[in-house]
Amino acid sequence: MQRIGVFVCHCGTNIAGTVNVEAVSDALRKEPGVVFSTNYQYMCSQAGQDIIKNAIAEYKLTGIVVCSCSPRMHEATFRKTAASAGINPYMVEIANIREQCSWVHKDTLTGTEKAIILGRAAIAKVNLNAPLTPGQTPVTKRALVIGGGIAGIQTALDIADAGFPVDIVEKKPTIGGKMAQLDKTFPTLDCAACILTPKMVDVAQNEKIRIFSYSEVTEVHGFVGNFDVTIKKKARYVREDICTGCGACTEKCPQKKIPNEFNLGMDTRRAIYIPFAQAVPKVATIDPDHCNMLKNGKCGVCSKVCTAGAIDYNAKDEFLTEKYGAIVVATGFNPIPMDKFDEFAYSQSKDVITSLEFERLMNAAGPTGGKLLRPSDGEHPHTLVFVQCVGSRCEACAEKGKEYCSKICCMYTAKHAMLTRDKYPDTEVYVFYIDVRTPGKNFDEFYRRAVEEYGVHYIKGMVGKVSPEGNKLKVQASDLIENRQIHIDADLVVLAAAIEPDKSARPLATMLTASMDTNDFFTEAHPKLRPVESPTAGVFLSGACQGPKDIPETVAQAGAAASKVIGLLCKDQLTGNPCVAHPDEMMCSGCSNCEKVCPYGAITYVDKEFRMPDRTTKVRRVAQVNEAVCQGCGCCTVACMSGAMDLKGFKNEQIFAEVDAICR
Amino acid sequence: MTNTKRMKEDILRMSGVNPRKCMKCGKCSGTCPNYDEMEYHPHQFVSMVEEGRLEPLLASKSLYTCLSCMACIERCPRGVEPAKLIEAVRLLKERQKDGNHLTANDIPARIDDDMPQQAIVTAFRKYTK
Amino acid sequence: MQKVTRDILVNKAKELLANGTVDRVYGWKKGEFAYDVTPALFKSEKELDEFVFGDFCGANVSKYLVAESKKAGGKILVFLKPCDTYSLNQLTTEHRVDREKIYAVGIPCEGMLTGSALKDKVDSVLSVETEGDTVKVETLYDGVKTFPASDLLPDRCRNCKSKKHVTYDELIGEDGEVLDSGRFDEVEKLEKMTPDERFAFWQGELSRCIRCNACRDVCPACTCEKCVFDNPKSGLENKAAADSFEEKMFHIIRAFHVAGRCTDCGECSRVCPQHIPLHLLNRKFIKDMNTFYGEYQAGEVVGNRPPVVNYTKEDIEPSEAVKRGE
Amino acid sequence: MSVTNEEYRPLIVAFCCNWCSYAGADLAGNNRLAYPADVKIIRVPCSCRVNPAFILRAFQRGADGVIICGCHPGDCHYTSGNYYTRRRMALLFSMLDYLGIEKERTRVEWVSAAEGAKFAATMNDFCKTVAALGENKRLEDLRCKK
Repeated sequence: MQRIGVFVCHCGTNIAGTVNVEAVSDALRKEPGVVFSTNYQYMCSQAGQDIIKNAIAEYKLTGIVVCSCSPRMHEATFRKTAASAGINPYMVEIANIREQCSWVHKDTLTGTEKAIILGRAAIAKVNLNAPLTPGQTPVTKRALVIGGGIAGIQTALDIADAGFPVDIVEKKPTIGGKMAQLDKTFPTLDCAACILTPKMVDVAQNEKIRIFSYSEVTEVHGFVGNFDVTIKKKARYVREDICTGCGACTEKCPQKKIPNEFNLGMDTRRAIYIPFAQAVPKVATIDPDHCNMLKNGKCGVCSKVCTAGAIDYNAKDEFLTEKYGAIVVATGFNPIPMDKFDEFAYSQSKDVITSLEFERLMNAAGPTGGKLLRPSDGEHPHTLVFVQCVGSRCEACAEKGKEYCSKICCMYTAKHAMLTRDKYPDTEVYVFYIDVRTPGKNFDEFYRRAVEEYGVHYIKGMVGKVSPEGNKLKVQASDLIENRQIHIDADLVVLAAAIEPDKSARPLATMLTASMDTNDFFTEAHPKLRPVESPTAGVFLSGACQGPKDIPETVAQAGAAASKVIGLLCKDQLTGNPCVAHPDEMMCSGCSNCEKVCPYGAITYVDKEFRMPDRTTKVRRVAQVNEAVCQGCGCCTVACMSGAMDLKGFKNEQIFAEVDAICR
Repeated sequence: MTNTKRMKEDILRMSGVNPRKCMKCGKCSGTCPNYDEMEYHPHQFVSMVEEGRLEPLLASKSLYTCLSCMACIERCPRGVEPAKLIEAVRLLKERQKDGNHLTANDIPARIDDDMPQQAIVTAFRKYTK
Repeated sequence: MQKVTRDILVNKAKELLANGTVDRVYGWKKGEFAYDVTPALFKSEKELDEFVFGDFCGANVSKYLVAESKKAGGKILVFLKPCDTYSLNQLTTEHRVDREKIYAVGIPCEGMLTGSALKDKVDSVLSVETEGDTVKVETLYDGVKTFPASDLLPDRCRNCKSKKHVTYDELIGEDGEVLDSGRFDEVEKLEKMTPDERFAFWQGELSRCIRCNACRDVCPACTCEKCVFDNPKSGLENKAAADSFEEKMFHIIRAFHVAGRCTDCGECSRVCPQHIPLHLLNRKFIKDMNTFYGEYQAGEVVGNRPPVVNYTKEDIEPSEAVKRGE
Repeated sequence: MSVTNEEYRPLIVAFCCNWCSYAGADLAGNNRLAYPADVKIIRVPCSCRVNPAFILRAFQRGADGVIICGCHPGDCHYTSGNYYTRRRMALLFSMLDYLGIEKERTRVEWVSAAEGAKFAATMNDFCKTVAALGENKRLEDLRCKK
């Protein structure tokens, strides 16, 4: 049986004005378990807290009920008071007789009556309270960043800057991501490589950062502060520690006709290759699907020309398991495939290209050395048509397009149009748009410059059909403002393809038990207030894996995610919320219903041996709650049929007791 | 309910189209192969029905110049299906023509062994208000 | 009525015992009367002499596998009617049975008669025989009486939801189809009543409850290690219902606990000694879940996620849900 | 509860989630927005903590109405708790209605921490509705009534 002390606060006249506090403390003195009851002007004041402390000592109290303002106001205060007097802070309950009683009821009689009932409910609950201790878990002071694009790079640099070691896992042979493929960046038109490659070098040279390129995450176990991650280092058949990146092998390899992914297949590379000149790490990689030596053992040229002796045809995939305290997802985006959009003839004509392909065509390091030439015949195009929203804002068929706005296309299309007109004033450039969306610093000014200074033809309307005829592309479109149908003979058509999350994101989300929306973008812990955290504790989001973003937004989010990671890694111990779910293993049936509703993946199952009354043992599947991950919502307790799962601090019997006390 | 409002409801019901889904991109009209023959174009049908400007549509030749090729249905990114809407306006117009060309009383006289019943039912629907 | 005979099943059992595929068999044994056939475990070829099969073998034996499949030993042979296979799948989904330890043989079912319906019609039954769709009953005092089989079919068979086996290792006879049954008609009829009529109806039905727990004990979805109603710590412990509230409480909570997991096998109503149409509670939940959240059949696929432990962002609001009938 | 009063007052149990609705109730207090004292609030971490058994128990012990308040769908502090609440309560309320129990006695409302006025208005409305229905007779334990 508890020894409960009841402390009724006047809160000046805030409570005492409507509630007869004397009557309340008198009535509650008669409740079961109550050994002391009093009232005082300001319970939260030093003098008020001293009354509580003295009563705890004098009456050997084990439970405290404070009838005062909202627990959201002073629950923490009174818990501290109790703790300083030597009783567990979770043995304190608050009856809210101010916000939910004296302030909303005018009549003293009803106010007093209700205050007594609320006090009774709190006493009934405290009678069943148990001391709770928050769990402490140590934190591994190392972070993992998944994805080595600009988002991952910035996050890693910021975390390393604070002194914590960081590993980057990148599935491609080099970090750099999509930004490395871009030519210029809006709205300032500085060259992407000029601002990105120094950061890539910083990453490579930072001794706190390790890069696992050409690697993937295959398994994630553990929880916030204590993740165990298995990383697969795919065999690249070239020893990273020895290769100097001289490139001799890539010039001598006889396999020349392999489409070059970096230039989106618009030129070719060898079977041993370095993706681009500023790659980090700058080491060669052998493409096992095309290498003669690996396929049939007949070649070995690269091994012969490599003076460093870095080639190793017998390399195998390596798996390593590392411990991390925090994980940042920065898996980025891809343009959606265009082959389903027959109306734009993307599959029929080489001269219908995506915007990312256009970036490579304009880039000095691209397949054409920066000259804008038609992919089909290498001629200089005179009439260019840009089509916006291809696959974006597309509700009609999910397998074709995406319902959301891809956000970056309006700006990069303006950039492309402007650059084309700037370099080649002899061209006519048409942009077909539905809306031009330019919220952002200097964005609208940029778009207007394309129209006003560079004379780009912006036409409100959509292209209905592109049909190749001879060496021209017949473009049929509507001009909604002039209410006419337009026919243009174009030389080059550029499609602003919608962007979608990288395909690796979905399996990764499953491994991390992080939630995703229907479009496979990661969801935030809170859409407004916790935009860079995932609902899974210890997992953070950076860049376009969370939603379409341009570079400045990505960098900002990367920094924000890094600061959250640093905040976590700074701690030596994580103090949990003690009000967590707790299964009674003797009653658990192992049905998995609780696991299904847990938003945090805090529940797992183990096969456990139980001793039966007849001294035999029986193996049963029972639920286990990871207290470091559980946030205490209690959803599992209702999903549990047998009532095996309960929530500490809000136990079934406590809530029943409150209901009973109120309905008595 | 005003006449226009009722007509609009009829059109929406017959077509099953929700013109509010339209985001005014004009891809339907960009696609339309008979654009120049049409006084009102597919996207205009959508927005005029939504705005309740039905009189000009009902009077327009466009009702008959639509080829019903369904290209606009195929291409619309929002799934609005303008051709169905045009068809519904056309149906409404047909049903408004003059009085009842065919009444229930006329039917028995027209039935003979060669006449498929389907044809009578169809005719009754087409020629009756 | 049944297309398969006892001999086919016994021969199959003997064959599987002999070749070591299984080492025990769950089937049915004769009861005290012709109509109270009970599930039983057979451990040898010899014991199979007592194996019976006929038109009263309605008991869903899948629940017995919860305990049996966790025991040591080899595989267990079990003969499952189409509706029983849904239960087995659901139990597999919830890790309550070890499917690897079970050798399920699907058998066709033409509907199983119930003893309770028979007892309502005649007294002192000596023997029962079916020929085609006619049931011939020999009684002690009234001689031989005949009934059409449909008179003795329980609701679950008259409104059979499926003749398809959703899981089996072997099949005897041909597999059937999922049927378009009228199993929600009765629920709809109740929904169309006024609240007062509904209250009177359920008051009349549930007040007969004697809290014998037969419905719970037979239910293949009620497999908790310890039922909340038996657990003093749950705050719901209630061994005997003292008044009309507690009868309702028990049945509402039980129906809620099996919601989304109930395969509508109808065992609860079959075993109720007070003839309370308990399946109408379960079917209400099934019908609501189907209309609110899309068609869902518990046990159709292993690993399915029941609607009560799932959600979409566009779900119906509770206030709309109760208005729907108006 | 005694029913000898000249005026009948219903007993209402309100389950409020800690993050939105309980804070909404506090805000109603801060703004002195009156609602009847018949409403007694029980604080739960999330509306998804409310077990149907709690609701039935309240009715058993003499409550005349039970209301569950949670964050607006999409705003749950625990991301998905109130979505489960919505399903569970839709099914439970529909079942209670099916058993002939007045559907006006149970309600789910989404009240955010900023909606003090909505909280007060909701409670006023709910009290009025339940008071009009009178005492809960269809779902009570007769032994609890004196």
